[in-house]
Amino acid sequence: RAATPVIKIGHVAPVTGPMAGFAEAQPWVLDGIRKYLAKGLEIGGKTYQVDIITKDSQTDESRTAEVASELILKDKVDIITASSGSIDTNPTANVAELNEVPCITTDDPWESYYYGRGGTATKGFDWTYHFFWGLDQVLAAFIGLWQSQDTNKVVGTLFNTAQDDNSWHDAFIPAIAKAGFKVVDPGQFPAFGNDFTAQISAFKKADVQIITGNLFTPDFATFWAQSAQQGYKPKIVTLGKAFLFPSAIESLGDRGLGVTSEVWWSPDYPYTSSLTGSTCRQLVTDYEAATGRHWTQPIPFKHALFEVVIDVLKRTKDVKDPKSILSAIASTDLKTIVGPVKWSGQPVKNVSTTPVVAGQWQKHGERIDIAIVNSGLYPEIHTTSKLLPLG
Amino acid sequence: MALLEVNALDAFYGDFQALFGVSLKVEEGQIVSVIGANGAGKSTLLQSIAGLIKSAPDMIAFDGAPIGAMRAPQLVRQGIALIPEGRRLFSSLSVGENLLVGGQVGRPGPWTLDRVFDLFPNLKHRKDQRSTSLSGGEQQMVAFGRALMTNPRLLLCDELSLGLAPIVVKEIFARLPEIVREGVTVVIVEQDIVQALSASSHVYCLQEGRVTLGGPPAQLSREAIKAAYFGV
Amino acid sequence: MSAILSLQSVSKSFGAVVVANDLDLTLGNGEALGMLGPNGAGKTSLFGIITGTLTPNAGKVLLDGRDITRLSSPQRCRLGIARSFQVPQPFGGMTVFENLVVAAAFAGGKRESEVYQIAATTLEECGLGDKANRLAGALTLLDRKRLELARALATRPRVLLLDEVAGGLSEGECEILVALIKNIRRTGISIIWIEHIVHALLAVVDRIVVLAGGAFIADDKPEAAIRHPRVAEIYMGISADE
Amino acid sequence: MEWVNIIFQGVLLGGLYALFAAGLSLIFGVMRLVNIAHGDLIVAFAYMAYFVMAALHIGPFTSLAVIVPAAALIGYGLQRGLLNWTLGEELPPLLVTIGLSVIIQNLLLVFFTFDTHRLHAGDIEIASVQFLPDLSVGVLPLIQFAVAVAIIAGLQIVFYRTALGRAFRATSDDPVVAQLMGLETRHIFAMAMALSLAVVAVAGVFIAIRTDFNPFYGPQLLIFGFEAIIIGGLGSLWGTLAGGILLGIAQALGGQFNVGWPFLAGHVVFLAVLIVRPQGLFPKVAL
Amino acid sequence: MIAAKVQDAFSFRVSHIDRSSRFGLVFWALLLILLAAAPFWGDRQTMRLLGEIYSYIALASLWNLLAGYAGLVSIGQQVFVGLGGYVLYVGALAGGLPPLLCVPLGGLLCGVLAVPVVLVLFRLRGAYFTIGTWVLAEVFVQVFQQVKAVGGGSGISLPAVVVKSIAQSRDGREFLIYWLFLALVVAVIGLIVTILRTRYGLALTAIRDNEMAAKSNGIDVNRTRLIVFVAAAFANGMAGALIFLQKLSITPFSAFSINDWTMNVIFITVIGGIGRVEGPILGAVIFFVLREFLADYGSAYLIVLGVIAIVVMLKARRGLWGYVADRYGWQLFPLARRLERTRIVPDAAAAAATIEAH
Ligand SMILES: Nc1ncnc2c1ncn2[C@@H]1O[C@H](COP(=O)(O)OP(=O)(O)OP(=O)(O)O)[C@@H](O)[C@H]1O
Ligand SMILES: Nc1ncnc2c1ncn2[C@@H]1O[C@H](COP(=O)(O)OP(=O)(O)OP(=O)(O)O)[C@@H](O)[C@H]1O
Ligand SMILES: [Mg+2]
Ligand SMILES: [Mg+2]
Repeated sequence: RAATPVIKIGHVAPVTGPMAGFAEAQPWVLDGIRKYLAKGLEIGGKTYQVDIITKDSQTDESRTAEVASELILKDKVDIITASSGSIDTNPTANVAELNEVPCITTDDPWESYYYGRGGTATKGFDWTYHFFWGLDQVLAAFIGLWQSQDTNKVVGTLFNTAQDDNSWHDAFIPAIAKAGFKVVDPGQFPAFGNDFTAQISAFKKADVQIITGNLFTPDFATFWAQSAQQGYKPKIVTLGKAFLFPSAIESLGDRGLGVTSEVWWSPDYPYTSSLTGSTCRQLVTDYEAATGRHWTQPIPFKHALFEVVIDVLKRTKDVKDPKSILSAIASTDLKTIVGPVKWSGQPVKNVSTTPVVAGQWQKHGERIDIAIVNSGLYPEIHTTSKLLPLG
Repeated sequence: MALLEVNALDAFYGDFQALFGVSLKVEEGQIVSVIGANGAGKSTLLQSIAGLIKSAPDMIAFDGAPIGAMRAPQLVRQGIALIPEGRRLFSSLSVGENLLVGGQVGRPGPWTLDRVFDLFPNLKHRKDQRSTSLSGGEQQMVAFGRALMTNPRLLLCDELSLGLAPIVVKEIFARLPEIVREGVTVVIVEQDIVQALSASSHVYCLQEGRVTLGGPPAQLSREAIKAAYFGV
Repeated sequence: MSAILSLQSVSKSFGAVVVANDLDLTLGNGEALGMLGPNGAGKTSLFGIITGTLTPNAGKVLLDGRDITRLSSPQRCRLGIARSFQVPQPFGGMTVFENLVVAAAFAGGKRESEVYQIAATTLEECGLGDKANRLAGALTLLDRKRLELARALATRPRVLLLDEVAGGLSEGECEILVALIKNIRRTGISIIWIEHIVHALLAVVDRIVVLAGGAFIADDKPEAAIRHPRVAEIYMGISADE
Repeated sequence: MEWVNIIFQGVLLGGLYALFAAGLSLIFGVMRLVNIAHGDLIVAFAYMAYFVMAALHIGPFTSLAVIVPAAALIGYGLQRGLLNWTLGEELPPLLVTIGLSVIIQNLLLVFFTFDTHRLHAGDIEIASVQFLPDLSVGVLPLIQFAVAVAIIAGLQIVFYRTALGRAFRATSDDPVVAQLMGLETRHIFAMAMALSLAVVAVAGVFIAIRTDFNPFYGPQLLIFGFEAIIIGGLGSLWGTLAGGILLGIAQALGGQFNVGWPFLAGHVVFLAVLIVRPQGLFPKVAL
Repeated sequence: MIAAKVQDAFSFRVSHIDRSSRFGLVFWALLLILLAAAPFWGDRQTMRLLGEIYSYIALASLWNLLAGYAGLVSIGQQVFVGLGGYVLYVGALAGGLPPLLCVPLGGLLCGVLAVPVVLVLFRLRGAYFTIGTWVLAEVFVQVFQQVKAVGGGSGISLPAVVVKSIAQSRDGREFLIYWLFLALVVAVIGLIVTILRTRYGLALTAIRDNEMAAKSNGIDVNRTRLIVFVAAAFANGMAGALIFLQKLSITPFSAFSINDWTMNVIFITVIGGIGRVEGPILGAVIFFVLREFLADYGSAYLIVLGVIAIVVMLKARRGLWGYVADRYGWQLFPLARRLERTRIVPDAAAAAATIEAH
């Protein structure tokens, strides 16, 4: 009797390097997926053994391209996946496109993924698909948040020059202005700076009451301390990326309470896993029980990525034919733990968007958690608290 | 008891043997010279005594104690100083500081900064000058003074007169008795045989790593020395 | 005898130390000139000025009547000025032979075979033949001095500047060296030789200059120069009648 | 007024650069050892402070009482056990410290993950002094600057006025002859490294109060440290301070001109200084 | 004694080659044939891995030329790798040029740019030079982050169509790129061996050993170093263009990555043997073998690499190849310059010298 046929899924993520936090929960997530796949996957009446091969990109574009090529050329994976920032998603997708291997990625704002790879409004990609939220959605949530408060409507921006910051910057500035706010943009600056005097004095001069942008946490922490030293205090701080992880907020101490951020997902989301049937709340409880760590937002996305892949494989007619997998991807319509995934051509050919709202870090007893304070474009996601004043 | 006794000393550079069973004795208060052609092993001998090259413990005895296995800094504390071939001053230190480094081991004795300046008055004006800016002769004086500052009982001098104007050579050799009177025993390595013979009370001749001749200069004929020197 | 090299009104000082004060010097074509002077007089510094490693504060250096003051050391080397260093400066990581190949190759645009020819014969001349393939860094003092001389010769110089090549040599070795330098002389190379071993100098040179206090206090036939009263007093350390 | 503020902040930042350059400058001067792992050691000591603070429930400044001696011991051990064996040529110490740098970064990553940390000094972090109506300066940067100046003054005295300093310099010139003067060279080098890392520990704690750190934060600190040293001139600790301040001002002014340019402005000033004065502003030692 | 010897006559020849380098030549020739045929015996992954190894051998050999021979310890060579890469992307995307034409263009631009770079950096000595190169590389990182035309900090991607335009078939494209990498490494090593066999090779060693003496012996120190630096920049630029042709995306951080293009290269050179042509080749093989086994352990791999580099530096300063070569006198490239002399009978003295150089 012939051995069970094998399907190989490749996965690239930053296990080490500056983005390692995004892949921190990867072992736990994959553990769950592998358990699900332990008995094999039945496709078209035939049972396949499914191997997930992971590679560490070390948060380095070059390394990502290398390992992605290795997965494709050496391990000969049938489908390749990547997550956690454009450093991982873009080179992986590029290599897949060149080698004509189906590729699904997530956890990177789609504009960075799509335009960063040279996609245009009319011309997309053949082999590579992505699901995540986009900046318009984030902006809707952010602006909604600000409009609900009483401010002078002067917004100061803090954007780095790295990674996906260009797309953030270019999307934010006009959109904020269009919504009737005055924008004070001191310009983009390199990450991990240690002196924000120039920005602070610009904000002071223009009486900026709302700070927004996209920063690494250390940069914000430095900015925040120097603001205090130099006598500057805005009313609202709403940043991307900086406030993603609870550890980041903890390291800010009490002065980190009340900052607002995009929320990709929360235990209060109304979705369930297509694999395990687990609710969002359940996923968080399981994770925290198993690891003793505070849940983080990338966890469900990694789970959802494999939900999608497994769903695609199940629907594939001939799993050894890449084109067949590709058409299964294109026809995906799945309700995952992060929301529905469906490549319908909106906003562009290769992208399916997931919900994103605005949230605030609040302390309840000893535990800090992110509360949803503005639903943005997603009324089905309920706010869980109203906006509290900045710590 | 002799101050320094070298017993059947062998020395190696990797696989290459530079000294073969060299034995010699230096009595307290003597000036002993070691002569020999280039590459005979004179510097190697001095470096072995001073602890820069390690030997078996018993091969070298100082004041009766075996010191062959000791390292240079320990031996300086015991009173053995070496003026290395080629001066080798501390280039980023001033002249005065070079001398002070010599005094840093803190051995008691007659040699102080002022005594060294008395011996070489030239140096006094150059006290704060960078040592690299001195001429060769001036540098040799600093090297000499620096070794004296350790207040040695045994002073080993490698090629003292190298590159010095005749007047300086004369002067240094003229000072030797004075230094000996202060309680320093001196071993000099010299190319200038005439100078060496006239200054010392005992001479050893080295040839290709072996002692070929030894004795008070007066008892050695010029022919014997030549023979010992060149091996003819 | 026409001049091959000359210094015109050269001045040089290091802070308060004056090593040359409006100095003039002429080296005749084919001449062997000895230079004496107390330690620190500035003899080595003069070589530096001639070869271009030191820049004079004022004055000119002429080779064949051409002003070379602004030329770099490599350029001067290629014009035929070679020097040996007081403290030997071998290329320690290369073999003795390769040291000479460098000198022979870069001093003038020669073909490879010519370069090897020069290097090999110079090696023999200077008694380093059997050490050709040794690393220069591991040589004894005598051999390093020989190498200094050989390397200078391998540039096929017209003017050879020797800085204390006999220092540290035994009497016998010194005699050999003197014979060698005499041979070099015979080939028509002009020489300036700084040496504290006066008798070695006397055996070779035509003329001796004595540098002290930034000026030449004597410039004469060898025997006469060292008997010059000032020289006897401040350099030889003997009174005139001794 | 705005400019006064900018320059003032630049000067204070420069003090910080000088502080972490000082230890580097010291061993560079003494051993010609280009310690590529210096920045990573700063970060390592910041981690050490973090855990000491948590374990003993003390503040960052008190933790120095534990960290500084520990750092000195580590420095002594590191030099005697490893770096002493690399000295003599230019490349081995460079390459060994590159290796060390990679090892430290990844060990920190393995043990402490990529989470960023910061040392919390309490309210002093945000305390400020109002010098002029428009010039409000953080107390912490002022303290950092004062400490930097004091440490550099101390090092300068040790280096140029004491027997230990003379021994440092002599050993750096010629270790063999230093032995002939009775100096235990291995010990002397180890002392220099101990002193260097003691200073590094102070720098590490101050930096970790100012900004977050993570296992990969070291190289960035290192490049500023080197720039400060080289601008100032090798061997001169006051030069290092001046270099640090110049670098801080350049970055502040550059940032004011265009927020994208602070580091660039620092680098450009560094290169410009070197074009004009390759030996740095106040060199004490020829390279 | 010396005087007597002058009269003696010797015949001599200079040999570049000995038994080991004769063996070496055969070895390299066979290896080259084997590797050139890789498309016919290896699969895609093998070819890709070999291509990557070649690129690292090329980079490490160039670094070795600078640090091990010319005494120029640079930790800023990533500038040229990155620039080469950017030239390819800009040339192909904005200029619409064929990607393969952009490879030599990348080299050319780097070579040209190296001249002013060097004029600044050559004012620095020793460790200052090293730090200077690093700072200069950082300048590029900072500047490219601000240039929106090349995507700023986010960088740009090379669309698959551009790469596919290289050749009609997928095999054709992959073979061509593989052979280009092979040609690159052969050219780089060939260039280095050639330089070392000429007088300029000796000049480099002389400068490294003693700069003042080198000048006094007619060597124009700065010009010699300039030539080597510019040549290395040129080759680094070509390598960079080829490397980024494979990566499909470029950002200032990946382009000017000190870890990828300098630290790894230093590890390779150090472990293999600095100051030996064979060193980087051996080093790269070791580096990649380790990577194949350990890369999945992330940090552990880097820690092991660091430990190995340190141990090699402490126990075998000239690297693994240096250790072997010193021990057994091996040399796989004909680079020696041994003088072989035989005494000839006095009457034949006149026609003494014959030169025979291989
Ligand atoms: N560091 C070294 N490595 C290898 N061999 C050496 C080393 N130092 C000296 N030798 C060899 O040891 C032998 C003795 O050398 P040494 O320096 O002791 O001679 P010397 O009598 O002092 O000669 P010189 O008068 O030239 O100073 C020589 O053959 C020399 O080549
Ligand atoms: N770079 C320098 N900086 C300052 N002073 C210097 C420098 N070089 C030489 N000197 C000074 O110039 C004087 C002449 O030095 P030089 O080496 O030319 O003397 P010299 O005549 O060759 O002596 P010797 O016979 O001892 O070799 C010395 O007093 C020395 O202190
Ligand atoms: Mg000797
Ligand atoms: Mg001199």
